[in-house]
Amino acid sequence: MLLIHCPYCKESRDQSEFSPAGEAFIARPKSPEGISDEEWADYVFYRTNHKGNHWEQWVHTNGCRKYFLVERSTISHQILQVAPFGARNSETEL
Amino acid sequence: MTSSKENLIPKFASTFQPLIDQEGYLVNQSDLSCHEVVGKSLAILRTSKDHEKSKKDAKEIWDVALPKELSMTTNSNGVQCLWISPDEFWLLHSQQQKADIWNKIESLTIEMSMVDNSAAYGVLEFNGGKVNKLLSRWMSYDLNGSLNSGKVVSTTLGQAPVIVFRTAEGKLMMMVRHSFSHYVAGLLKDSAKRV
Amino acid sequence: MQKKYSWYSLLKAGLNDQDWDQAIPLIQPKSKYDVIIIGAGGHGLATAYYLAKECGINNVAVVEKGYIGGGNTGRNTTIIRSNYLRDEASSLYEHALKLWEGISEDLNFNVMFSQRGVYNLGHSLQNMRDIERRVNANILNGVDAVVVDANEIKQQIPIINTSKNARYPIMGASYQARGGVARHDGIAWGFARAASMLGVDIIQDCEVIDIEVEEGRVKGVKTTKGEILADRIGCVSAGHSSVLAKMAGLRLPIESHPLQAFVSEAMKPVLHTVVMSNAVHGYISQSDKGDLVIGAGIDGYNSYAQRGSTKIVEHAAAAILELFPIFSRVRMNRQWGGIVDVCPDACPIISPTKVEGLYFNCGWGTGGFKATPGSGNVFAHTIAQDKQHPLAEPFHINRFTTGGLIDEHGAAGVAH
Amino acid sequence: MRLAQHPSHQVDYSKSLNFIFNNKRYKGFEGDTLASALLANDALLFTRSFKYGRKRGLMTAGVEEPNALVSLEIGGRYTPNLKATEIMLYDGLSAVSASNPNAFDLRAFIKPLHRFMPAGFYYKTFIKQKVWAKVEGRIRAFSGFSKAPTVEDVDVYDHIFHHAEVVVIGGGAAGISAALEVLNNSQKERVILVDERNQLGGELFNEFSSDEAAKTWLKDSVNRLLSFANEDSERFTLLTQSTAYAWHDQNFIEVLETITTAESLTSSEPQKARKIVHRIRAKEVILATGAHERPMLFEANDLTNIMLSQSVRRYLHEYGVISGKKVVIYGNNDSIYSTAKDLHVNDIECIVVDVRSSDNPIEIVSELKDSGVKVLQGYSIVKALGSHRVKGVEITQTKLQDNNWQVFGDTQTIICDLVATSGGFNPVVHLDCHNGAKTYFDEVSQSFLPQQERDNREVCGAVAGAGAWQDAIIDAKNKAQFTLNALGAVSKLKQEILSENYSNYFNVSQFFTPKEILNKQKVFLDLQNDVTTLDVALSIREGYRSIEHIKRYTAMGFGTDQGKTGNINGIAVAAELLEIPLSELGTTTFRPAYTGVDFGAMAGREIGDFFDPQRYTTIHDSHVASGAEFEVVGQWYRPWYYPETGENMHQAVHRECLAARTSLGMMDASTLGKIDVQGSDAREFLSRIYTNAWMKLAPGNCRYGLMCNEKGMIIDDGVSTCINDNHFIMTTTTGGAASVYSALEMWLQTEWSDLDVHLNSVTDQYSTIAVVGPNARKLMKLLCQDVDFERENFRFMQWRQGTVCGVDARIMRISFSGELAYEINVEANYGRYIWDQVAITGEKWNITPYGTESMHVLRAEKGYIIVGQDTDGSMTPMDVNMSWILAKDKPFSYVGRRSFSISALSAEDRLQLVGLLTKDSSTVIPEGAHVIDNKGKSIGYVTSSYFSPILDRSIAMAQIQGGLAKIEETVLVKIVQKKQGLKEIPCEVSSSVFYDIEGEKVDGND
Ligand SMILES: Cc1cc2nc3c(=O)[nH]c(=O)nc-3n(C[C@H](O)[C@H](O)[C@H](O)COP(=O)(O)OP(=O)(O)OC[C@H]3O[C@@H](n4cnc5c(N)ncnc54)[C@H](O)[C@@H]3O)c2cc1C
Ligand SMILES: NC(=O)c1ccc[n+]([C@@H]2O[C@H](COP(=O)([O-])OP(=O)(O)OC[C@H]3O[C@@H](n4cnc5c(N)ncnc54)[C@H](O)[C@@H]3O)[C@@H](O)[C@H]2O)c1
Ligand SMILES: Cc1cc2nc3c(=O)[nH]c(=O)nc-3n(C[C@H](O)[C@H](O)[C@H](O)COP(=O)(O)O)c2cc1C
Ligand SMILES: [Zn+2]
Repeated sequence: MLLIHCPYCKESRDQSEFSPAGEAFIARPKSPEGISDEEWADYVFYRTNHKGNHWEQWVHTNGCRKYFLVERSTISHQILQVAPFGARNSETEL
Repeated sequence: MTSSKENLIPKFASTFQPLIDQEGYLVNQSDLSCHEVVGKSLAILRTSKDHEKSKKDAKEIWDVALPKELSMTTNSNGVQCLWISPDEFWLLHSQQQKADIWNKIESLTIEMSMVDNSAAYGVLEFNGGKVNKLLSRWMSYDLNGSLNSGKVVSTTLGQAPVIVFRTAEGKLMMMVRHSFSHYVAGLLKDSAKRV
Repeated sequence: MQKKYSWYSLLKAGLNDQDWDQAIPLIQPKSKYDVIIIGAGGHGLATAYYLAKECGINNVAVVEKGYIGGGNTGRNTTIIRSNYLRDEASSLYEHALKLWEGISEDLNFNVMFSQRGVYNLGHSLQNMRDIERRVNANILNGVDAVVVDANEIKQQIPIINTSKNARYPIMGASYQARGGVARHDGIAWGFARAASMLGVDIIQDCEVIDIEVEEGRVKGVKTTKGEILADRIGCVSAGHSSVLAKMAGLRLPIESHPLQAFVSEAMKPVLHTVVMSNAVHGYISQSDKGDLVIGAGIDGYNSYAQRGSTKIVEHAAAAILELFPIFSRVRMNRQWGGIVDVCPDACPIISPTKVEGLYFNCGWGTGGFKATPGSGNVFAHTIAQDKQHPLAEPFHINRFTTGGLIDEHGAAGVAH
Repeated sequence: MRLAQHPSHQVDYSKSLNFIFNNKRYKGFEGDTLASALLANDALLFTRSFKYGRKRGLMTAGVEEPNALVSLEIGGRYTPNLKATEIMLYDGLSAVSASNPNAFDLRAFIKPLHRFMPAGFYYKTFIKQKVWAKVEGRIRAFSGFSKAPTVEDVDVYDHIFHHAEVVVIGGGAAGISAALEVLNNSQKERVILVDERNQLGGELFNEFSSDEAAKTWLKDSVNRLLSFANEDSERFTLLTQSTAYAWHDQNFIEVLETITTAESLTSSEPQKARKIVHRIRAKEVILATGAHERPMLFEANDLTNIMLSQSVRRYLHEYGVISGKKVVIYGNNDSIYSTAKDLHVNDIECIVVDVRSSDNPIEIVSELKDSGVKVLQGYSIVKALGSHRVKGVEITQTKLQDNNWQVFGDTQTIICDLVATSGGFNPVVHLDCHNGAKTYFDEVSQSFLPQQERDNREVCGAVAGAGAWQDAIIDAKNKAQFTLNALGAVSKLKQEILSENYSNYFNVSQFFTPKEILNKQKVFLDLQNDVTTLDVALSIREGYRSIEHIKRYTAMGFGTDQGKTGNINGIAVAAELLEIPLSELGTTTFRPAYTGVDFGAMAGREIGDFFDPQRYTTIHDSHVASGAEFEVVGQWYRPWYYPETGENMHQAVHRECLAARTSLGMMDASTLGKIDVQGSDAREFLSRIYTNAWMKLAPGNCRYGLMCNEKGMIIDDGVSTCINDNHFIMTTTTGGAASVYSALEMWLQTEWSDLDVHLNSVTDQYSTIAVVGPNARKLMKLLCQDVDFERENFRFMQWRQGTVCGVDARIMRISFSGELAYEINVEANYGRYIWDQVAITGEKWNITPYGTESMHVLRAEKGYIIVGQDTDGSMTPMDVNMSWILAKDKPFSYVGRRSFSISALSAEDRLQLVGLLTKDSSTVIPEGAHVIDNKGKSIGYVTSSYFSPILDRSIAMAQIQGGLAKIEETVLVKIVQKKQGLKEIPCEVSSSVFYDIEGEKVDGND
């Protein structure tokens, strides 16, 4: 059971209050009609699925209901950092 | 043919009405009680992007200051304002105030959103030395260490989403979704047998 | 040449203390093979076996980063059935089930395939509609299936709770009599032994750390035991598929999630069939050793850790007690997790890729054990002929671009 | 045999208890375990072994016990597979061996065949599927230990959450010392100490006879702990009989506390929990779990009364019990001398056999020799004698040369009736490894020790390799200082000095694994699974060389003891045979549960009614009063139908449907999800979410919308109401409410944070009562006077604010039945009142409450879909013939739209939703039946099928490949299940609208 720090509640809470919401930084294409089927499929279905440090989205379902970003190791389950949504848009950004 | 209906007095049933005893208790035993608080109304305020403006509007309508994370404020009329999320605040006020307040809201042009959710939640009050013992059977939150007076927390009781806040030492309030009231009452009564 | 297993060989061994041959010989990799299979789970080993046996390609290496069968093959609840909803899926799984029925003999290795029947329970009206739909589809496809009601279930499984007052009362079930369970390790070892008898090199403790691609063609792999070359490479690495794809510069429509299971302490036989409930997330059978083998639901987050959240396991225990209240005082002995490769439409990918000579067989998610022989079989043909085996055609990776999803979710729910 | 009472004894000789074991009566004392009490009664045989049917007795005194499995009690308290060593005795206890040692056992009888049944036997036999199918059942009959329970558990189980700054696992010298150090040096930090035994002290009682200081220290320390527990209960929690069984991510530790005492087991008071799972979230963990002893290997080392040396000591010291008169103590480390000393002090004859040579004289050896104990150094036991109970041992000389043990010289026989062995110690690292930490092999102590560095945890005492109890205490204090420092409670670390031979206090020699012994028959590694050294050797020869393969091929460590005594020896044997160091081979994976956890305890109270929340509308009690049958939708209990006396479902539904079609029906629609959408971009938001247009919907109006996911598949539908330009109320399906709400939040927060929109769930705020039927307007006029209900003033798909029976209401004129219908939304607290008023007022039109079943029929007559029944996550709006709901000219590419242009989504042979009319109007097709083509292949299936009372015929909806192009064609529905009566039903493909095709009914009659 993970212990997750919610950047909005500013408190660590049990995993049972949260729901995982998939890989982070998958932006909806700005003009879906303007891109190829491959690009659309990439957005809808394809994932990087990192082994190692992985940015993902969680939502504090039974708390403040905010979505936020978590960098977590998919090997050790250690949480390296959390960030409010929009605080960053890619893995490498500081 | 119309008058018959107009003379009716609507029957209000509180959230826990079918589940409480005659004094309003769900649980009433030594050093542990839980009763329903009736007569409360709930308004949900979602602030607009312009948080400062919302703060002012809130002050004007409710005469409350918006609280910081996981805390609450109370105004002189006893309106309690609970922090739920950075842009969401719950205002607990008495049923008598409700009509006035909503009239006022409708007369103002505000950018934030306001929703009356009074019937959606029931309010329980817990008293006694064994409250944490009871609740820790169903809540992962650190009741002893972190739920101090004035603190507001949304979390779960079993699988039901609830809001808990401590208004004073030894006194804890809990807000429960109407549809979960049977479930929550069931859990509390069952566990109370063993604390 | 290795010896055949038989009563005679057993007797001889017992009398003379004669050594058995190495079922899985210890082998150092050669520098080049015709085909390299990455991942010695059941699927990878089956692929190698059928390449050698049916496709005439014996110069094959299976490279495995740990020990063979140590991935999901060695940690699953071993439920085998073929009563899938969609024609594409049920044909593939039925192909596998037919192979299961002859596999011990074919491999000369008893994988203890036990056709004790599988119940998929329904707990709501919609569950029952879905079950009817699926069973009817199965029968039309020549797959044995039948809908049974709560009374019939109670007759067959007297210890099950069919009370109408249960939180999720059992309304009925689909039943596949030919379904069952098998020995998880057995299938890996059986394929490994049979494949190595046909000349396949099975190389353990050999992790692929890079896939070498030159001008859009695959060239070989770098491993912890050095470079190994091959013109054709099949990735059959389940939970690690995305990692391998990345080595070749590809991405997959796959996420790796923890899936957990646990066993009880061994008891005298009391449950003689397999019972699954997607609605309450519990799957149970009793192994030939006597332990109850119980599968839980999947965790929602990504992980490569082979462990998951306790709440999921505890929920599974509760679900099992809803179905079998008499197990309340039975104790959980051991709990573990695997890394399952989940595809958006709950169907596998058996497919060539944009890199010439590189094939993937993955995405079996929570339900690929049952497919092991079938998957290896169609994948071997796909690699050997560089052309989708007819049964594999619908499982081409292109379906995510063309929209031809198979969407087994629809009525079959979780695909254990 | 029982000794005179001594201060170290944990049994109370003044309180005797009666119990039954294998149908025989015995006496024991309070404080006994079942094991100690039986030993005291000289009842030594506990079981038959798993594979060979060998008679076995106790090997240990603790949770590591592999043999002594019993079942306890009968009926609702029957419990299988308990270890006799973990059962505290109580009066009236009754237990039965898992496998009766005294019964005839075929497995033992076929002894000559054992050599033909090596590890992997079954892989090599019964290879024909047909043969296997025949024999499997018979083989199965031999499997398993105790019988399964047959009746429901009468006890209950609790879960309790805790939060602590420090959790100390293990209450031996080290754990006690660590807990005290933390408590003494901090102010607020909360500490929890758990120990699986019923007394604190761990192995310390063993020191009492020789060391007064140990006794004093324990007494003082326990008293101090108890005073913390009593005076500062918020800060310190002491849990005994509590096993930490799992350590999960981020220091989430699960502890199983056994509450049951004799009283609660036998009393009928059901309230008290039998066991409690404490779920502890700890900031810091101190692991002080001690060490398990490992046995020595020799032939027939499984005979009864061959025990671990420390266990013999425990029986002696804690229970005053000894099961032999002449004892051989055998091992490879100094601890055997302590055992010898203790036995000798108690006048029990003993001989020490030490595999180590006498090269390095030890003090205690000469001391013992002086006192008359025979000590043989440089000797080893090669074989135990006796048929089931040990009668003697054969020993030979032995020496260590070039790191290889050698056995040489003639054998001698020593007569004895008890053998106590010690092959060194296995630190209890199990928990530490549950979430990924590794062990390392420590050559000095010849053991696998916990990973050295790890965040937020310390290890101390025997688990960290400390030997002497004094060292364990110091080590614990030192480690507790680190913990305090990590918590910020102390800044300057106090560290005391440990003795020099701290980690090899017992001078354990390297594993005693001479080939001569390993090659013998019946040298057991795992007693529970009957795994011998030969099995390991065979496994390796056959190519199963990894320790994980060895485990799986031989089943070593698979049992209820999870190899606590045998695994490490097994690894040593494998390493010896493979000629690689132990460190290279490593251990198998340690997994929860450290010791068994009852399923009931895992589930806690989340069973039965609490398995999943049951959600009710506020009208529920009225439905119950009306005798409704319920259907569970999501977590909601919705009325399914309202049978009147003697009616079955079909009759009730028939009556309900006709009422709604011809006069008046009413339905509780409160469970539909309701989401309040506010903000200046509310319209824009709805336009992006729904497939149709929302920009022009005027206040006072409602509109139906269809929602897709990005794959282009329908996920939900519902009616949304425009309150004003910035305010809408959306409804969703009952089952979809939560997922739709979170999807909407997801879009707003993660993609469209620029939109000014706020969502609030108001599902519970409103009760919704649908009034349906041609007489609905008349009824509404009676119920509500401040709304103009005239047809042209309050049209279909409009809403009005009004007062219904004195209650504020939002009245919507929408219809899911095609009839004139209104939905009254009131604050939920008035829901039941309004429902009852509607029912009373509607009596004159014979208003009839109807449930979900009739709702389904009514909507099907009109061809309205139910998302999830007529669609299944793979249907587009086009597939359900609803292309009309796809806005063509919305500037924003709404969710799912892009996917519609993917080729496969417009393929002609997609499944499409159509109507089906059976040629024989009385035949109702079973739902889920398939439509076939002329080759007999499925081309689709029936999603909904009913008998329509108003049409007096059957109707159905089906998904058929290219169905929309097949309208008016005849197709066959094939019934393929025997019990439904194999047949083919000819049907005409039709539009899915069956009733009131022109839509004239929706205005009702005036
Ligand atoms: C708890 C659980 C329960 C399940 N229950 C069922 C069930 O009841 N019925 C059912 O049909 N299915 C079930 N499944 C699913 C099933 O186990 C899998 O779908 C199936 O076993 C996959 O087989 P595989 O051979 O593809 O993968 P695996 O057995 O996982 O083999 C993949 C191999 O690839 C290796 N590998 C990975 N990366 C590399 C690399 N870089 N280099 C070399 N080797 C590498 C891995 O070490 C592994 O051995 C369950 C799964 C789990 C986890
Ligand atoms: N390792 C050695 O070399 C060795 C060998 C024999 C005896 N000793 C003796 O052991 C003592 C050392 O003290 P110590 O405190 O480290 O060990 P200990 O064995 O005295 O105490 C450990 C305690 O932890 C409990 N425990 C273990 N796992 C548990 C779990 N998962 N949940 C709950 N409880 C659990 C055990 O039942 C035991 O009571 C000294 O008396 C020393 O003489 C050490
Ligand atoms: C079908 C099945 C039955 C199992 N039965 C047992 C068992 O009786 N005892 C046991 O200790 N482990 C049993 N295991 C679990 C394995 O010990 C092991 O936990 C699992 O294969 C995962 O490997 P790992 O724990 O080494 O990561 C079983 C596993 C499977 C797949
Ligand atoms: Zn939060």
